[in-house]
Amino acid sequence: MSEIGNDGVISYELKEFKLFEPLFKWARKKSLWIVAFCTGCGGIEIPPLATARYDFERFGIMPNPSPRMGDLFLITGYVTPKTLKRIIITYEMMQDPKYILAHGSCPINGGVYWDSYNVVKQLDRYIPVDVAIAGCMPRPEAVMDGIMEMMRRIEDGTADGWKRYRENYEYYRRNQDELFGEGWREKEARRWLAWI
Amino acid sequence: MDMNEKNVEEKVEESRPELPDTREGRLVKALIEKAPYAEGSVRRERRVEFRVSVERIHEFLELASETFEMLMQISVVDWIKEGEFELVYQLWSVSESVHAFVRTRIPRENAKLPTVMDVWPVAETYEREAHEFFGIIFEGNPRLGPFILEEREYKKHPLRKDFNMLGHVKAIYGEDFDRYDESKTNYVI
Amino acid sequence: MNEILIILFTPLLAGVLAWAFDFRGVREVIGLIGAAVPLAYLVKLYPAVIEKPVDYALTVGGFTLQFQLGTMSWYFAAVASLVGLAMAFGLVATSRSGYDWLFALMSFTGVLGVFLSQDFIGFFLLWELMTFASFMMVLKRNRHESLKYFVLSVIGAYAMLLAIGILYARTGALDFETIRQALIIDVSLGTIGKGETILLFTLFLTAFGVKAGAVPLHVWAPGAYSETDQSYTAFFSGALSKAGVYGILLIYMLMGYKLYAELGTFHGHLTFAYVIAWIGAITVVVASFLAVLQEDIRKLFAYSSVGQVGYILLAFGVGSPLGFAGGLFHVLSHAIFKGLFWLVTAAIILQTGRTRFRDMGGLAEKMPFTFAMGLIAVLSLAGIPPMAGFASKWLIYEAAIQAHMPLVAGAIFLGSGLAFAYVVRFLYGVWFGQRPSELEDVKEAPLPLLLAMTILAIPNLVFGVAPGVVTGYINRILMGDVVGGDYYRLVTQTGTYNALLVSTALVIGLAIAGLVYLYGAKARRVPVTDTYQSGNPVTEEFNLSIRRNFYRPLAEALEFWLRYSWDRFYERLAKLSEDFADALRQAFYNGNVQSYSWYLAIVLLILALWGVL
Amino acid sequence: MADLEVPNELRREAKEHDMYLHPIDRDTYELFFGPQHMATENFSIILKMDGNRIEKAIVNPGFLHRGFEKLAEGRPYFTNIALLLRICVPESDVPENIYSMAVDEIVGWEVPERAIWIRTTVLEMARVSAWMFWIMGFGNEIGLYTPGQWAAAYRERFMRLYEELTGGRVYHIYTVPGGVRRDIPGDRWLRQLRDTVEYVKGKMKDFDEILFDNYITFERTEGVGVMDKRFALKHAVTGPNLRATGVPYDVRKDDPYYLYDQLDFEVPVLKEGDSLARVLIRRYELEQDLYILEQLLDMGPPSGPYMVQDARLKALPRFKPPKGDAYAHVESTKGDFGAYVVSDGSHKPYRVHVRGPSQSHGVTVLEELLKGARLADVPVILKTLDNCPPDIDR
Amino acid sequence: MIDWKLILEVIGILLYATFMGFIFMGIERKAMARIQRRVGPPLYQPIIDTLKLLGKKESISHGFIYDFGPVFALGASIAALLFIPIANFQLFSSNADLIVVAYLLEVPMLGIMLGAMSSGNPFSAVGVQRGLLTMVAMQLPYGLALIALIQHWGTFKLSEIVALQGAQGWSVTVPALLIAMIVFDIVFQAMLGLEPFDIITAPAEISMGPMVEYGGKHAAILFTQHAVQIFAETAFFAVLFLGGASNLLELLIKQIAVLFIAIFVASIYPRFTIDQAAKFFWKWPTILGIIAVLLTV
Repeated sequence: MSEIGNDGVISYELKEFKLFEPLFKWARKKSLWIVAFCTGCGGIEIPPLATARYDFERFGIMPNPSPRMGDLFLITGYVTPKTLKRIIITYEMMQDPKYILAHGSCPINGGVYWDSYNVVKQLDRYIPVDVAIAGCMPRPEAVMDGIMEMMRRIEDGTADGWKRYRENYEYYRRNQDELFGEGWREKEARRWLAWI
Repeated sequence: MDMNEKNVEEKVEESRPELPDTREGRLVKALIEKAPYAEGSVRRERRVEFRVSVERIHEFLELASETFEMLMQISVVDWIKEGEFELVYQLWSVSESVHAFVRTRIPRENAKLPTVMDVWPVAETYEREAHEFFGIIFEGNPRLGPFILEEREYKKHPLRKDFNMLGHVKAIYGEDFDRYDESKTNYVI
Repeated sequence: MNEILIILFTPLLAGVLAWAFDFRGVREVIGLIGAAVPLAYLVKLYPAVIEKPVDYALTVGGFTLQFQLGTMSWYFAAVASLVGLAMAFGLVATSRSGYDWLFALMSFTGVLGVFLSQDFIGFFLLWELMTFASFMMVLKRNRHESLKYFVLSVIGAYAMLLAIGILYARTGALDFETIRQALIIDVSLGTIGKGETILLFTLFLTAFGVKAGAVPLHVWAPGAYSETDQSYTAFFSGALSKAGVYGILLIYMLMGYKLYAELGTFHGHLTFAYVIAWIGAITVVVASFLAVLQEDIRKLFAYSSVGQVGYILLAFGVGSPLGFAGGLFHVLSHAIFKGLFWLVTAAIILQTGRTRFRDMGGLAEKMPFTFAMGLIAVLSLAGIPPMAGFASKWLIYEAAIQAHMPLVAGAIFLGSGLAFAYVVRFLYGVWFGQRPSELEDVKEAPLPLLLAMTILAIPNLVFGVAPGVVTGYINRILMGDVVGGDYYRLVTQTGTYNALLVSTALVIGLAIAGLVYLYGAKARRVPVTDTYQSGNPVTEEFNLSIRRNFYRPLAEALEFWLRYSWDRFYERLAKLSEDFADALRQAFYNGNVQSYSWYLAIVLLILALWGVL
Repeated sequence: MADLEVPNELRREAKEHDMYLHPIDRDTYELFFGPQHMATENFSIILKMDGNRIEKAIVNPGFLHRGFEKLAEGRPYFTNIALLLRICVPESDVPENIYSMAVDEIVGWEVPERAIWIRTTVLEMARVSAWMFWIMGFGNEIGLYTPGQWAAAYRERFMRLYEELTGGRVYHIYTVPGGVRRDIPGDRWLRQLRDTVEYVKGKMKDFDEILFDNYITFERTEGVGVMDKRFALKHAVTGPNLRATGVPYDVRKDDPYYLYDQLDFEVPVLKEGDSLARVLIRRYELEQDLYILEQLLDMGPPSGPYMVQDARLKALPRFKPPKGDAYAHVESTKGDFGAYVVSDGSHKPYRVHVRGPSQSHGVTVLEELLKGARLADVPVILKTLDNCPPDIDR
Repeated sequence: MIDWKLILEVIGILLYATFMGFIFMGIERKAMARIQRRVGPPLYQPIIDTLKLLGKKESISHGFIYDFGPVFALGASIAALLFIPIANFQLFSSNADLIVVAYLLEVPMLGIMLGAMSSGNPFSAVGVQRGLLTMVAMQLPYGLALIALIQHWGTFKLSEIVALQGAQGWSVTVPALLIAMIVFDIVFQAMLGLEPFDIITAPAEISMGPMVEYGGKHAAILFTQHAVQIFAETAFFAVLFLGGASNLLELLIKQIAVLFIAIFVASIYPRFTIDQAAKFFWKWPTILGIIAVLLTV
C-alpha cells in the first residue's frame, strides 16, 4: 500500500526572501484567502460577512475553494473528530504561511458541547490556532475583529502557527494519532472501497 | 400516558371498542378490523396510536402504509429499567392528515426486527440511524454500519442509556475535559 | 545502373533478403540499409532534380514503365523515405519476424513507385503492390479489419482500372504526359462528354479517396491503422495515405483543365476542386469528432490521421497556388508529426502491451524521452506556433480564407479545436494521472525506437522554426513565387508569419515566466494521493483518473449525430448485398460450367461494346 | 484490511460482486464531493463517475454530529432550548418551536395568545430569512452571484429585527415551553418589520428578473433530478420538494398549529417534480410567507401575557413535566420538521428525537436522484432539495 | 544591430500590459462588487494577491510538466501580446497575422491544461475536459467571426486591419461585422472564463477545476498569465472591431468598455453546463457567424 505521505510536510527547506520580506508581509496581510470549509454552525455567518453589510472583500479577503491557494483557515465552530480528520488533511495541504482562525467558543474548550462524546474539546492540541474568537456564535463584527487581529499578528510576525506546526510536528502528530488511532488516513479512505 | 406499567396497557386493551366517532376514530377502527392483533387508540385530534407486537410489526406496517403514506421517523426509546427498546414508527397520512404512532417493544439484548425498507425505502436511513445509536439490528437492511458516527463511537451505541458519556469523553480527551469533575455526580448547568 | 532503379527497388530487395535470412540482427541490418538507401540517393539526386527531372524507363516484357524524378516526385519520395527510415528503425524494436520486414519494405517500394511513375501501368502495378503489402501487414494481425481494407481497396482499384481503361480507350495512351496533352486538346475537340468526364473524376476520386481515407470511404482506416505493427503504421499513415493525396494532385495535373472546361466554376471556385475541398472539410470535421470520442490510443490516432489528410484534401481543393503550397507543406508536416505519433504509440504498446486509455496512465515518469517526443508531436499536431504543424496549417488557413471559402475555413477552425481536444486526451490518458499498479515496472522504449522518433522529431522543430526551407522548395514545385519570405518568414499576399520571431517571443516569454518561477519557493514533490479531494483521505486503490468516456459531454451534445455511422451503413449494405448475392447464386450459379462461360462471354461483350461505343 | 468498518454481510456482498478484486476499478473514477467544497457545506458525497455522469453516489454525513439527543437527556427542560436550536442553523427558530410545542403538549399548557402570535411571526420571519439564504445558496451553485449577494443583504434586515426582539442574531433562544422569553420591544419594532416586509416584497421583481425568470436557470434545472409523486411519498419527502411533485402537503394547512388556521395563504403545488419545479415552488412560497407576515402585522399582537402563568416556572431548573410523550412538527423551509419528546416525570427529558426534513431527502433520495445525473447537476440537485446536513447529523 | 528602441518598447509594453491586466482584474472584481451592492476590494487587489502567492514559503509540484505548464502558458501569453499592435506601438505585429495571434492566444489554455492534467487530481481532469470542450465548442463561431472580418478587410495583418479601420471607419459600423462582433463577444465571454461560460473553473461544481492544485508561485504565474491574457484579449477585441487605437489612453478606454460588457453579462447570467454550452455555441453564434461570413464573401 502506498503511504499517504504527510511526512513530507516538514521535510522541505524554508526559503527566506530577505529583501522582499516586508513587501510580502504586507501582501499576506492584505490578501487573506479563506479556504472554503465551514466546519460548524459558524459557517452561517460567513455569507453575511461576504455580502453588502460587512463585505470583507474590502480587505482583500475572499473565499477560495482550493486549499492550495488558501491562507486563512476559518474553523467556524465545533469540530467533530470526523471533521477534524478533514481539517488536518486540508491544513496540511495548504501552503506556508497559513493561518488558523478559530471561530466561537467550541474550538477553544468545547463550548456548549463540553460534554459531548463527539466534539473535540481543545482544537489547539491537534492543529495550531493563531487567533480564537470567543462567543457563540460570534457576531460578524467579532469575526472581523478577529481577522483584524490576525492581520496585526501577520504584520508583527506573531501569527506563526504554521511554524509551530512544523517545529512541533511530532507533538501534533502524536495527539492526532492518539485521537484517531494510527494509520487513520488509510483506514478512513478504505472505508469506501467496498461501496464503489 | 405511562408506558411503564403493564396494567395501563391492559386498560387500553379493554377500552379498545371505545373509539370516538371522529375521523381519527373511524380510521383506527378500519385499520384494526384488518389487523386484529394490533391495539389502537386516538390520542387527540390528528394523533392516533397503535401497539403491535414485534412479530407482526412488518405485516402491520405494510397494511398501515395504505393509509399512512409517509414514514416520518423511527424513534427509539431505551427503557433500560424494563430492559426493552420501544420503537415508535411515526407515520403520517397525507390523505387523512393524521399522525400515527406505531409502537412496538423489543428486548434490549439481541435487539432484532425486520426492516421496513420494502414498504418505505426511506426507512433505510432511519434504520441505519437507529442501528448506529442503539445497536438494533434490522434484518434485511444492507447498509447497517457506521453512518454518522465513527467506528469508536459506533461500537458503543451512544444513545443507549447505559452509555456513560462523561466517562467516555474523559477517556478520550483526558485533561482537555477540564470542566468535568468525577467527584460531582449531578451536573445542572 | 540508374539511381531511380536503386531508389525504387532497394527496399523490396532488402525486404526479400530480410525475409530470406530471417535471423535476428541480420534482417534488421539488411532492412535498415534497404530503408536508408532511398533517402540517401534522393539526397544525392537533389541538385540534379532541381536542375531538371531525372527520367528512367524500364522495359519489362513488352511494357515500358516510365519513371521520372521531378521536383514534386522528389518531394513526395523524400517525405516517404524519411518516414520509411524512421519506420525501419521502429521495426527493429517492434518486429520479430521477417514477414513484417518483407511487406513493410515491399510497400515502401510501392509507395516510391507510385510517386515516381510516369505512366498508368507502373502507377497501377506499384499501387497494387503497395496495397497488397499493406494488406498483408494488416492480415497478420486481424482478419476482419484486413478484409474491410481489402474490399475498399479493391473497390478503389477497380475504379482506377476502369478510369484508366476509359482514358486509354479515349486517348490511346497510358503515360501521363500524353494523356495530359490529349485531354487539354480534347477540351476543344469534345470527344469526351461531360458525363464521361464526371465519371472519370468520380472514379479517380473514389480510387484515391479510399487510399487517402476521405469520408465516407475512410471506414477501413481506423481498423487497418490500428491492427498492424505500430512502427509500420507510422509509414502506413505517414506515407501510404499520401499516395491518395498524390493521386488527387494527379487528377489536377492530368485532367484539371478538362474538368474546368466541362464543369465550369461555382461562385468563383473550380467546381471539381470545390467538391474536393468539401470532401476534405467534411473529412476533417467528422474524423476529428470521431477521434475525440475514441477510447483506444490507436483508433484515436487513426481517426486523427484521416482528419489530417482531410486538411490536405481541403487545401488542394482550394485550388489556388497557395492552397497547393499549404497542402504540400501539410504532406510533410503530417508525415513527420503523425509518424512520430505512431512511433510513440508503438513504444507505448511495446512497453506496456496495452492499447486502451483505461489501462494506461502516469507513464510520463517511466518513459520520459518517449513522452518528450510525444509532446513535440502533440505541439506540432495541435499547431502550436513554432512547430511544423503550425506553418502548414497557417498556409491552409490563408489559402482557404483568401480563396473566399469561409465555411471550409470554419471547418479548419473547428478541426483544430478538436485536434487540441484529442491530443490532450492522449496526453492525459497515457502520460498523466494515476498509474495502474501493473505498469509499475515499465521501462523506457528501446534505443532503435528512440532513434526513429528522433529522426522524425527533428524535422518538426527545424521546419517549424524555418518553414521557409520547405516553402522555398514548394515554390520550385509550383514553379512560381507562391509563398514569399526567407527561411524564417512566410509571406503571402495578405498575411505574414515569422516563425523565428514567434519562437523568439515564446522564448522571451518563457524566460520571463521561468524567472518568476525560479524566484518562488522550492517545490516539493507530492504524490497523487496528496491532492485536493475535498478534504478526504484517499489511497492509490481509488481510481482518480478519468479512464473512460473522457469527452462524454461532447458525445451527449452530439447524441443526435452519433446515431448515424458510416460503419454501420456499410455493414448494412454488405448484409444487403450478401442477401442479394445469395439470391443471385440460387438463380445463376447452378454449377453448370457452360452457363458460366456464357455469362462471361456476355459480360465481355457488354464491356467491349461500351468501350468501343 | 482486517478491521475495515464494514459489516460482514456487506463484505460478503462486495465479494460476490467482485468489488475487492481490483485495486482500481478502471471504468469509473471516484470523485469526493465535499466536505471541503463550495457546494456541500459539511456533507460528503462519494461519487462514482463515468465520464461526467454519476453512476453511483454514496452519502457520507456525520461531520456535524454532536449527539444532541444524548446531550438533551442530560440537561433540564429549559436548558435544552439553548442546545436544540443548533440543530437547524439557518432557521434556528424551528427546533425551538417544535421542542416547545411538544413540551407544551406534555404539560398541557395553553400558550397565551400573544405568545402564539409572536411565535408565528418569528417562524415566518425565520422562513423568509431562510429563503433569502436559499436564494444565495442556489445562485452560488449555478454561478449567479448577484441575486445571492442581494438576498443575503436583505436577510441582514431580518437579523437586525431578530436582534432587537431576541438579543441574538442567529441563535435566538427565544421560544420556550409556555410562551416566549421576552415581549415585543414595542410598536417601533412592528413598524420596522412591516417596512422590511414591504422592502423585500418590492425586491421580488429583481429576483424574478435575474434568477427565477432567467433562461439559463431554466436550462440548468429543467428535467434535472426528477422525482414522481409515489417516489416522493415513499421516501417521506416533505416540504417544497414534495409539493413540487404534486402533493399539496403543508403542515401549516394539514396539521395547523399556532395561528395558521386563521391565516389566509395558499399552498403552491407543481406537478413536474424536477429541480425547476422545486425552484419555482420556493419562489412562490417566499411570496406567500411575505403575505402571511403582512397579515400577521395587520392582525397585530393580541394583548396579554407572553408566558403562561404557572407556579412551576419559578424554579426553572427543577421544572418537572408529567410523564408522557408528544410529537410536534412545523413546516420549515426544508420540510416537515418534527420532534418527539418523551418525559419520564423527571426534570430532564427522557428522550428527545428530532426529525429533520433532510433526513429523508438528504440520504436515500439524494442518492437516487444523483444516479445518472451530470456532475454539474450535483450542486443543483443538492440545493434544490435544500439539503441541510445538521438535520441528518444532529 | 540591436534595435534598442524595440527592446525598450517591448519591455515597456510588457510591464504596462501586466500592470493594466491586473488592474482589469481588479476592475472586474470591483465592478462585480458594485453590482452586488458591496464596496469591493481596491483596484490593485489582484497585484497584492499575486505578490502574496509569490511570497509563499512552500510550493508543491507533481513533476516537470506541472511546473512547465504555467510557465508555458505565461510565455505564450507574452508571445501573443507581442504580436498585437498596442496603440501606436507596433512591436512585432508586422511579422505575424491574425491567425498566428488567434492561435497564440489559445496556447496558454494548453499550458494550463498540461499542468493541471499532470497533477492527477480528478477535479483538475474534469476541468481539463471542460476546458477543452469549451474550446472545441467556441472554436467554430470564433473562427467564423474572424473569417468574416478577414474577408471584409481583405487582409490578415492586424496592423493593416487597424489602418483600414482608421480610413474607412470601425469594423462595428459595417453591418456584417457588427454581427461578427456579437458572435465574437459571446465567444469572448468564454475566452475570459466568465459566466455563463465559467464552466472550466466552476467553483461550486469542481472547485476551480484546473486551478485546484495550483498554489504558491504556480498560481502566481497563472495569475500573471491571466492578467497578460486579459490585456491581450481585450486589446485584440479593440483592434479587430473597435478600430484599434492611436494612443494607449484610447486603447485603454476601448478595453475597459469591452471589459464592462463582459462584466455586465457575467453578473446576470448563471453558468451553463458543458454540453449546454456546446449546443448553445453551435446554435445561435454559429448561425450568426455564418450569416456574417456569407455577407462578407
